Amino acid sequence: MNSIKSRALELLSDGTVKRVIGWEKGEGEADWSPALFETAEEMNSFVYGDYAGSNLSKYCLKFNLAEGKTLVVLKPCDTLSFNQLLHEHRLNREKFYIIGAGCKGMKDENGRLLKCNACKGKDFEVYDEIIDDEESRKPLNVFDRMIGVAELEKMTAEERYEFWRGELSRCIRCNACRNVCPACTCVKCVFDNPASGVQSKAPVTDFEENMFHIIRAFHVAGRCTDCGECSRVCPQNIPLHLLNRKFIKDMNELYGDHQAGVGTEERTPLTSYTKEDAEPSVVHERGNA
Amino acid sequence: MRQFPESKVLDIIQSIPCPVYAPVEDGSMVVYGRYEDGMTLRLDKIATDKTPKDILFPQWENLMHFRMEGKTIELTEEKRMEEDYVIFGVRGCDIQAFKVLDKVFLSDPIDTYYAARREHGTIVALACTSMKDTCFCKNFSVDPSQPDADVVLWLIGDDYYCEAYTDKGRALMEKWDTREAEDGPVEWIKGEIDKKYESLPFAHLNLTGFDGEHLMEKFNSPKWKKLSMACLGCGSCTFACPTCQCYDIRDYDSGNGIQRYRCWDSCMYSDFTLMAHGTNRPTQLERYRQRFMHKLVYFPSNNDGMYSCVGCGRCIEKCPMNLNIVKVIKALGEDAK
Amino acid sequence: MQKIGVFVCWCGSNIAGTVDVEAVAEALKSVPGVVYSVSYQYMCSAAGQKLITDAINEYKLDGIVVASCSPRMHENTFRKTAEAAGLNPYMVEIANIREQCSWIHKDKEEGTKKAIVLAKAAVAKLKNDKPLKAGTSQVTKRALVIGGGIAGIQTALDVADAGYEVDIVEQRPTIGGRMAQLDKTFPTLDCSACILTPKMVEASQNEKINIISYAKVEKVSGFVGSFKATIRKKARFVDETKCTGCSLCMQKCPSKKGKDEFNMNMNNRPAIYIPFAQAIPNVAVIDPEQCIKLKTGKCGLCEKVCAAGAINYKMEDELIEREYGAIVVATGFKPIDPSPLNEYGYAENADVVTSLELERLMNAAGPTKGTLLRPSDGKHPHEIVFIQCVGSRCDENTERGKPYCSKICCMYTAKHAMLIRDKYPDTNVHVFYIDVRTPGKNFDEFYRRAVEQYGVDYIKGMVGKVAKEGDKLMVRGSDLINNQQVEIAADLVVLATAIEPDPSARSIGTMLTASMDTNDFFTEAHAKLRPVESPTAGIFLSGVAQGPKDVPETVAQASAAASKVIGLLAKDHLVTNPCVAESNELMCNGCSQCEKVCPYGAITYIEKEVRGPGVREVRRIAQVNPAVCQGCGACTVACPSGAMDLKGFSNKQIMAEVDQICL
Amino acid sequence: MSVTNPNWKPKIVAFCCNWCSYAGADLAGSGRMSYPADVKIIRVPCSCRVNPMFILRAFERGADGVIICGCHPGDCHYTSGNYYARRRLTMLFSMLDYLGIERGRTRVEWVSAAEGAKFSKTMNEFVETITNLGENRKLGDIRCKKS
Repeated sequence: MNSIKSRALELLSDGTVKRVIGWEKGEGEADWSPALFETAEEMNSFVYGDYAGSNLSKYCLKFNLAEGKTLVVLKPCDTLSFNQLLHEHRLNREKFYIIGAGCKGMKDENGRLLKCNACKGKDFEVYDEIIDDEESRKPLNVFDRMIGVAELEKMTAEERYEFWRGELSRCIRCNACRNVCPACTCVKCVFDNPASGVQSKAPVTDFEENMFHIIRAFHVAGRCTDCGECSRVCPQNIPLHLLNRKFIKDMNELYGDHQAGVGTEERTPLTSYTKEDAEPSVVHERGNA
Repeated sequence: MRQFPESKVLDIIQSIPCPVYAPVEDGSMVVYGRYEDGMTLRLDKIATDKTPKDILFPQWENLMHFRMEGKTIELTEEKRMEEDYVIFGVRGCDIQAFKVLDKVFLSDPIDTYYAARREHGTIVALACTSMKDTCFCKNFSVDPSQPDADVVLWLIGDDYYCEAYTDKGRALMEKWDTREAEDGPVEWIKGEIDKKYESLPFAHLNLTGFDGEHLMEKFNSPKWKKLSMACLGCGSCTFACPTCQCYDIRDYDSGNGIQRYRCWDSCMYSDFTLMAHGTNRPTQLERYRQRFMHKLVYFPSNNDGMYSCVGCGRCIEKCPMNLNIVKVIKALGEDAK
Repeated sequence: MQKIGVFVCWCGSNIAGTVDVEAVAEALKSVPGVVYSVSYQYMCSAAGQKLITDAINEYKLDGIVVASCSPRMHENTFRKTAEAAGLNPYMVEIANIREQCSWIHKDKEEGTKKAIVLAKAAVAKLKNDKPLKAGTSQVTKRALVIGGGIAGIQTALDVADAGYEVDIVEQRPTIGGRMAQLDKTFPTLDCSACILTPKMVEASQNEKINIISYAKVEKVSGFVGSFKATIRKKARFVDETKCTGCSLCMQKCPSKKGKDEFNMNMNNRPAIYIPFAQAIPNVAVIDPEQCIKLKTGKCGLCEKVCAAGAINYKMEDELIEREYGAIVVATGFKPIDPSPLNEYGYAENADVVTSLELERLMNAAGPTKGTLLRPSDGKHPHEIVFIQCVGSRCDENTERGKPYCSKICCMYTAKHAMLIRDKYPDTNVHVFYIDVRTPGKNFDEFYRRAVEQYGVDYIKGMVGKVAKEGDKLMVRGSDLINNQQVEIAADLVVLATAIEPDPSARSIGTMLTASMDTNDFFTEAHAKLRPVESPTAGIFLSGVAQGPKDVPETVAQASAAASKVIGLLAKDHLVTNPCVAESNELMCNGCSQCEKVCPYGAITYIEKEVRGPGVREVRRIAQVNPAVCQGCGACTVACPSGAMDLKGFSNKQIMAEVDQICL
Repeated sequence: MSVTNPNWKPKIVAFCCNWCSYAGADLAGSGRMSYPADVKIIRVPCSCRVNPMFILRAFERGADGVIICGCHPGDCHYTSGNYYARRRLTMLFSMLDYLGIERGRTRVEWVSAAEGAKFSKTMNEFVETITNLGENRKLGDIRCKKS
């Protein structure tokens, strides 16, 4: 979509925005990186298209305090993350010019991205203008995103244990999942903080692997938009989204449907309650043991 | 020169009387693991997902243990490696990486944990008869056709050709069931490897100017800002890198005693070498610059021109945002001017 | 390294009986940081406290652990001891080795081991303690009394006597409560109204007392010393300042179908009414459910006859917001509805009445003008059966009634029996009972008089069935003493129904965050030592709201609560709890998660330049108002970065305890 | 699967809120309503103070079971603390279950200050459950196992 590029260039040139966050193409077909463009000349290498899979919302944090406005190109699902960051007062809406970019489903060298198979639709939650086309408005063929979680739930506890040990034991604690996550925006993560008492730098034991991933999932529970970046970036191919989706599934079932990043309600399922909520024992009473 | 059929490689490995570490499958990945019956050997894998660095310098290892008994302290040092072992099927780039690690850990003061492992290991290398587009090892004085190891293997047709170059290597190979071979095929395949390398996209990068002389020029380049923007500050590249050798030493207090261990650290992390006053690399730009300046400028200027990149291409594959050292070399190198 | 002292209490044999206290003291000596460890018979005694004071001075201790009874018992005692010795009072930790160890374990070895673990955990926590300094907050010198029965009236009078303003909020149109409905009181048989109404008048005339009747407390926020209450004063449709209480309107009102609540709904009253002659305020009220004018817009008779011009059909509820330093809960009780206990046939038979209904049937201002007539046909009853413990002392698992003893029924039944036998000697009175409980001054003498002088027939046993046969009620029960079934053909059956907290108590408890027991009685801060205080600071308990009691006990408790209120209001400032949340601005994201879960609105956000190692930028950060924060800790878990922590129960302190316990 | 150590005794951490459950535990004590010494209580102001990290920490350090006790829903001394705790702990327990950790190692029970008997009964039950489940192998840190 060349029009995104020309529109961004226009806004950069007329001074509406000071900089643009978009994508730049490298050597190979699928070698696209998020990139910063500050001059019209730099904009020559701006691209948008099939390999623009990364969620640029998180980069906005870097420019929240920067001088002037920042233009950011967001796909429909990325706007959920951006909006969630607005809910959490982590971003100043006034500092950003959002081009909502139409999306036909993104891919990498191995084909359609896993996260796009669970596309949450083509609506933009927050934007200044939308640039899309007929094709990108068509809904994607998706499957029920909770299938993976449901399959695990059907297993026995022992099978689940073996499954997750197999997956999590590969974790090298590179922190890619955390660092890419638009919900993980702590200025100091508890796992990096020597004063927190739970700081850890390497998954030395099974426990440390479990601890990191359980707590990370818990900390983003209710705030995670299910953008799928964690699984996409994991160099060890751990299906981390299955942890976050478990919380999403549980919260939807127990506390009513909630999609983080939608609307203006700032409360999440974990910062609200009803007097009739299920007791924690519900967890132990349902399904397979 | 000796040779044995490719189909016999498992027999050879199983005949080795000490632990053998080799590229094996672990789920969807290939890592250097201790070979056991039933594992899937993947000698064909170029740039394994985890590097053989893990064997010499594991992601974490215990150094010592303290124990308080009442108000007295008892200290036990962790044992150094005492058992011989073999690393099998290592590629030239990863062997070059061992040399980089040696520069760090075997120069004074010697790291005795590392030294013991290095001493007890025998390295069986495998020449790269196939390559990936991400390979660029020759830029860093690596010869993929003739790795510098105790034993080198070449896969030619259905046979492995092998040659021992050290006493350790000869002692190991002595027990293998091999037969005499001609030198000719190996010489031929070396030529083929060279030719194949020439066709790679990053075969020849211009490294002119990546030296101590141009340190400040590189350091002050305005390009770092754009280069580093997309960096998430995760440690994927450092953990996938065969030469990254930074570590942290930490204590784990179990209540029954304190385990002092070291684990990999990453210059990409915001809490890397954190000091009382904070950090001297406050943003990702400085951290990103540090990693590449170290590999391409600081390390060679302190180590007779030896780069601490070996061109294995893993960072190209692993970076979630498609950043890598090649982009840095191209952006900051002479060609970009 | 800190210098820590450990003090292990024997509590006589309470702890020393099942815990080898000397072994505990000895074991703690080897804990790094502990420089002194000792055991003593009674650590809370003057001598025990001196032992602590001396050790603090001699060993220059930085903190102390007292292994003793529950911190709920003596934490404050030992904090004061420490403070007197110059130690920060928050450098004190209690290891609960009595309630949670010696009292529940029989095996001495096991008890000793556990006590050592608990003491070590306390040391581990103490090592992470920081000296805390309590702040101060203002005290609003006004009390709120919720409920205008005898309990509320007495509390209000006493507080007002000490010179403080009191507001009484009463849900009914008049104060007086249940006591106003009683005919006579035991064991003196004096007229209830004769002793209550002067108090009511006194309250209404006391200029420090402001009676807000026909009103309810709708919302309470704040904390001890500065509560803010919103009170909804329901529309009476009669101007309180104008109405003279002449009752002419009552006579003229054409709608006479309202049930007279004061007479237990046994007769009707007009739509505009004054509950009873001595009501305070003596002001009419219109029942909007019954008033023809309010329902149809036609009528307006009362307005026409009212010389004072007090009627106002357009009156609306009024919301009053006021600040209080203390709140007294005097919400009282109601008798349970015995209908579900169908063996007594209460729902089907008009002549099965409750004791409170009987009070009204015997009262001169009651529906029968004081002549005892049975409700069904207005005939005089000659055989009366009283049934005790209806809905009291029930098996907790059957849910048929209350597990507790309602305490007053034995005595009022004796009173009723005696009064009936005295006034109507031709009437036979039988009482079925489980036990007769008479623990009170002159109570047993009173009961014996009923049996011996008045010939009341007490039958030990329960009633199985009350069934109507003709115009008689056949009461079948067992006589356990004579070991036989008995059947009495009664004209009237009186049920001594259990009493339960007023239905408004539950919502008031929630509003005040004052804890309640499973029966909705308010819980006292300590069953023995703090019987008139709620565990929630600034909330006091008066009367049956706390548990069943008779009039003198209620009055005694009401005065006790008043003295506690006076003690509080006499202070200009209160020392606030320093164990409150605190946000570390270097780690705070300003993400607002903490604010969402704070029940007190204690967290606000500011844009602030944050300066720390390598950091200097303007950020949105959370700030906790320490005077408003109550220290629940909800925010600390909502905070993902751990920037929000709770002083006195910090992450590090709790994790140190966990570590030690799991060792 | 695991060899049962005959000397094994369960380690149980009970987080009790100061206002209801801790007082309930005290009442169990005053009433001499016994429960096994394997239960050790940690006093917290409110069940909402219990960070999932504390629970994991306990398992890390060798606890075999963790129980959290608070005021009955509706009775929280701080009005809403236990409502938040209820959701948080439901989520945590669900996640532990999802990771294949045995159900029953975690429990929440609402115990009022008046329910000494319930406290004692709950602890007896919980100790029995944990004893039947045996040692916590799945969620411990091997470094904390006593050699």
